[in-house]
Amino acid sequence: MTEKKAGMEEKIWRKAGLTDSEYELLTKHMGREPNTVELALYAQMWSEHCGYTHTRPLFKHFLTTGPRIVQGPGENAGIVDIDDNEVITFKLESHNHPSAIAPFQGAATGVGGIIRDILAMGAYPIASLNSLHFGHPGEKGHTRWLISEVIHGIGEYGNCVGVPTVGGEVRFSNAYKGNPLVNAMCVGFMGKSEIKKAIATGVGNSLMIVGNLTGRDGMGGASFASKDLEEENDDDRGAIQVGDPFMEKLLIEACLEVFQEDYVVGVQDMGAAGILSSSVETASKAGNGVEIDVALVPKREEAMRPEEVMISESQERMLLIVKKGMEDKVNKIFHKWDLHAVVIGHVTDDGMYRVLEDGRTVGEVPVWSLMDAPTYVLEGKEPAHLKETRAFKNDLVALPEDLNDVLLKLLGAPDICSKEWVYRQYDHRVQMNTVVKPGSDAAILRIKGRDKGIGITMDSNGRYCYLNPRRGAQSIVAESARNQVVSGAEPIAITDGLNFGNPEKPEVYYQLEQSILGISEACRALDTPVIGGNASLYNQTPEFGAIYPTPIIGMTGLVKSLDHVTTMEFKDKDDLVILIGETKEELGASEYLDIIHGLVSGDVPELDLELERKAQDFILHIIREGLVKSAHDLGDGGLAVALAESCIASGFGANVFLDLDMRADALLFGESQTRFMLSAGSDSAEKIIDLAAEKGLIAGVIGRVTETQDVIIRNMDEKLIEIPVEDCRDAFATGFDKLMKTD
Amino acid sequence: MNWGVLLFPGSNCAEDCFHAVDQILGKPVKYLWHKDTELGDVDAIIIPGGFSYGDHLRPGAIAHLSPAMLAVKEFAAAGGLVIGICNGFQILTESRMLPGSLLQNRGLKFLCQDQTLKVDNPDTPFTSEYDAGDVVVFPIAHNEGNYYAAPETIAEMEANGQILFRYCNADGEVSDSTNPNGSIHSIAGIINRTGNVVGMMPHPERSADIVLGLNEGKGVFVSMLKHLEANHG
Amino acid sequence: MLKAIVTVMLKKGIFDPQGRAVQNGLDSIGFDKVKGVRVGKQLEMDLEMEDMGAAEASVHDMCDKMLANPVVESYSFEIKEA
Amino acid sequence: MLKAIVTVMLKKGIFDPQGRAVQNGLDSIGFDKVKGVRVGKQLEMDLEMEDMGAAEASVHDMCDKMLANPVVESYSFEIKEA
Ligand SMILES: Nc1ncnc2c1ncn2[C@@H]1O[C@H](COP(=O)(O)OP(=O)(O)O)[C@@H](O)[C@H]1O
Ligand SMILES: [Mg+2]
Repeated sequence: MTEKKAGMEEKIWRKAGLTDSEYELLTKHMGREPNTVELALYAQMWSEHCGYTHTRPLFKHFLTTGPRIVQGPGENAGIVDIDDNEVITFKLESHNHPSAIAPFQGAATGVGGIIRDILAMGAYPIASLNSLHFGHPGEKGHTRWLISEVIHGIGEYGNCVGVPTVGGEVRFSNAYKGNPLVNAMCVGFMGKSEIKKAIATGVGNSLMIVGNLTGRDGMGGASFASKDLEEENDDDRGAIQVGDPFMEKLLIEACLEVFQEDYVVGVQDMGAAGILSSSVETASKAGNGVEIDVALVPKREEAMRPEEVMISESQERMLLIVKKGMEDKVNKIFHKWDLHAVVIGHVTDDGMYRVLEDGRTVGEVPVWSLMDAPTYVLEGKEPAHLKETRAFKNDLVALPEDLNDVLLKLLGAPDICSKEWVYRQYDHRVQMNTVVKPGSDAAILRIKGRDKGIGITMDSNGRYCYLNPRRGAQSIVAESARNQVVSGAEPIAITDGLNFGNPEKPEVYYQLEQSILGISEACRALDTPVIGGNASLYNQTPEFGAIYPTPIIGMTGLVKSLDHVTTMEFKDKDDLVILIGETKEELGASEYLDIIHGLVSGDVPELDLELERKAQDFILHIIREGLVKSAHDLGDGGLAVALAESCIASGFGANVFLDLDMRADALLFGESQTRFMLSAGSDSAEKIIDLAAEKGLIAGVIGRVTETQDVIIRNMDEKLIEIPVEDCRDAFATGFDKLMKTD
Repeated sequence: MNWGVLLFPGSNCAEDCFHAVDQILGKPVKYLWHKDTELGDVDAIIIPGGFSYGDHLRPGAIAHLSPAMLAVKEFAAAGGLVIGICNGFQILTESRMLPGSLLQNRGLKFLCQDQTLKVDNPDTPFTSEYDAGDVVVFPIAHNEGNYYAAPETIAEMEANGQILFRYCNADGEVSDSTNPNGSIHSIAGIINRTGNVVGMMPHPERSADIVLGLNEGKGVFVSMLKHLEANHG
Repeated sequence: MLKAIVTVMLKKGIFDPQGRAVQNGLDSIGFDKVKGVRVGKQLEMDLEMEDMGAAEASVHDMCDKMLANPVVESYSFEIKEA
Repeated sequence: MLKAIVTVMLKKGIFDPQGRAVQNGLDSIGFDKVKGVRVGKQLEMDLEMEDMGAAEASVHDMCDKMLANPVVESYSFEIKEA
């Protein structure tokens, strides 16, 4: 008898995505078996997406505090101090699985979701960024459609909602063929006194739902995101949400107007697992209970079951915890914007999460138990491919005959070429704060009414992390910070997006753990605490396997004076070109190996985090001293690509003389870390070299900016590169077009 | 001299226009609300860019039926200065205050870029700060900026000097290849026959604050200001 | 209860870039017998009305005021029992 | 020569923000008897084909491959003599 019963129920909880031991645990918490509604609550809250079951234990490695950190992880977004009693708040979020199935809507709702996280902090959203990873489009077809739909979706949402999309990255590898990555980031600005929290304090206070009606959209999206992406599955179609940026714009206006008054004690956006997770989180933070009547929730569809209402992921909704008696005042403001604000429940003192339907209790569980998702610390195992790839030696590849051709190929390569095709579809100027628009190392926004600004970047390198998850992750943080300092910004903090395969596979778990350690180490060294993040696991398909381990770093920095804003393009002829940092004979993991030799192999270039810190401090110092006219970090494609980029963006050429005894390809295209290319007038250049020597940094004048429009690089009297800038520009500018050409 | 910025649900450049008048021109400005039937004491009205009503159906299709638009028509009929920028232009054509219509860009994509424009008619209250043939840079950011009007209408507008700006290249050449969106005759901005209502797709307000690297658009606001001041004595 | 189906198309003679793009797209995947593609909008709506004549007048009115822009678009509709 | 008219709509149950905006817009100018507005696409095309059956199969195929995204949209069509 009991055996039979267990057999039947096993199906129910397993179908909901819970393991046997999780089911046992929740019945222990409840002191009884759950009903369908209660089971749905646990299934959602204990999913990887909401409960961070595999990642939470690893977060302890992160540095999360610092003098500028006002709010670390734990709220909707972290907050950093940018002086003058002003703060910015930022976070990134993935929308990978929805984007794989319905790329336009998936990407659009990803943008909408992260904007609401920022709004929930009380901030005005001032900038969006996105990091996209796709398979190679190769021949026409599915991937190309995915790319253009994702970009279209991001553009439509961001443009309509009026938040400028100021930066990001697009990277390609067939590791993402079956499972593209779409991560969106948003930055908000506010006065320090305007900060809101996601907390349900004050017994008797009302829970109000504002914004869109609730339908069956995104049913089970949280648990959907915590599964492998199977072949197209009809059941998952309910997981498609449709975004309405117009509604979001109204929501922003109305919420910020309400926040001006003293009506609201807590705010939470409704993301994964909708009403449920937003209310559980706010209640848990306050140590309170809540009671919600699903009958009160304004709905778009008929006959919705209580658990459907609770976990629906209909977009453009927020939860407000409103002071008792202020409900009408709140509603009045929303009404002005043609929106509703409806009381759906209230805060209680019994610590229970109670779901009612027309006043009748249909589910009741302790709030703490929903927040207490079991976590898993697994045993990682080094992936087998690392033995082979680490064994790579430079002399396994032949030096190409025509280095000019190599440079042009790299400039046109998918990861390196201009992404103007993408960002010209994004309004990057609305709100009138964009000082440095997309196309440079970091986007820079001014803060109105002040002489300061912020730098924003988003970076990743799946190939690096595939070849060395720990050092690869370190390198990404270091690169992000380099992008900040060369732009004149002092790195402040990061948010991370952990995109990995199925963590239950020991090799993937290893990648996850090592990447987190790498991020953590670099953040400590560079003093950029982790103030928030997002995990997207189970990114794999039966056909293509797991994605590259892809941690994505969103970073912000502070530009103390807009005078410090520096861009990559050369400014004046006869300026001297300076290289800071050591060029080693490193080909491993490079874009060059991948594009020219078709090899994803070797080890990630060495990285000395202490030296990195010293070099970055130095760069920022000389920029602030006004010695630097242009600055660019050396990244994908190495020295030759960086030099060409600084020429392409300007009207000048460059004549460079090197004298290093090493393979020409390593010299030109190797990706040795901690290197910067600057230009400066000759007096300043002299000072820069002296100052660098004082700091013990390797620095040298390597050439001159020329009126003649050629990129010329010689090494020890041998001319390695000589190409008209126009040809470089053409290769760089048309790379993406070629990728997307339909015939 | 009061300026008004008309606010619709979904307008997202209203604050930018407000900023241009308030901070760049240093003149008094207030928001006007789409549900208002009286506009109060204003001397010039800016209908800002954005996505009024989400651009659902057609850009401007729902907004132009707002109560405030009747008041705007009355204001314009009495000779008041009205400028519609981007979505504001679309609203003005939908309301028939300006001829023609704005279709989807011929490239079928939203287009955001710093655009060179040629000043065609400097003899209006909106362009007096420029000389004929001046090449200026204003950003564009639109999906439906492809201006269309029937051939007779276009001929009439050309004859009346109703074209204010055309898309061109850095040398001021106007040709099909310098036309970003397919607009007929490369039209970027127009004025009504009585010379007091303007619609333009490019954003002069985004080209008014030198901190952002562009400020040639400021001339549009300065022209309007000078006209207002001259006429108020 | 009646149901109206309204179709709004760009007027003949006005270039329809979207139609062209769809046609090219279809052509590129082998549907080369497709020509003259035009893309418009279809709106479906319920009318809480009983009288067919009144409904027709009302839909005409909506089209003129809002659903179509007569400068560039033409419309047609059909009304039936829901 | 045949003519195909294809209608692509968001699937039932999938939220149609455009439909709602249009409905609210109509309501605000007095058309308050209009409910449940949904907005989709209509494509008109000429087919250089003679055989009705073949044309039908071909249009089905285009819809599946390009004109509609089966995850969110449904389609219907009608083919007639041009
Ligand atoms: N998806 C995108 N959205 C907006 N801007 C982008 C996107 N992808 C790339 N960009 C912009 O293009 C420029 C070059 O990007 P990338 O090659 O990744 O630079 P870096 O190596 O310096 O990080 C940056 O300014 C970046 O913000
Ligand atoms: Mg860079």
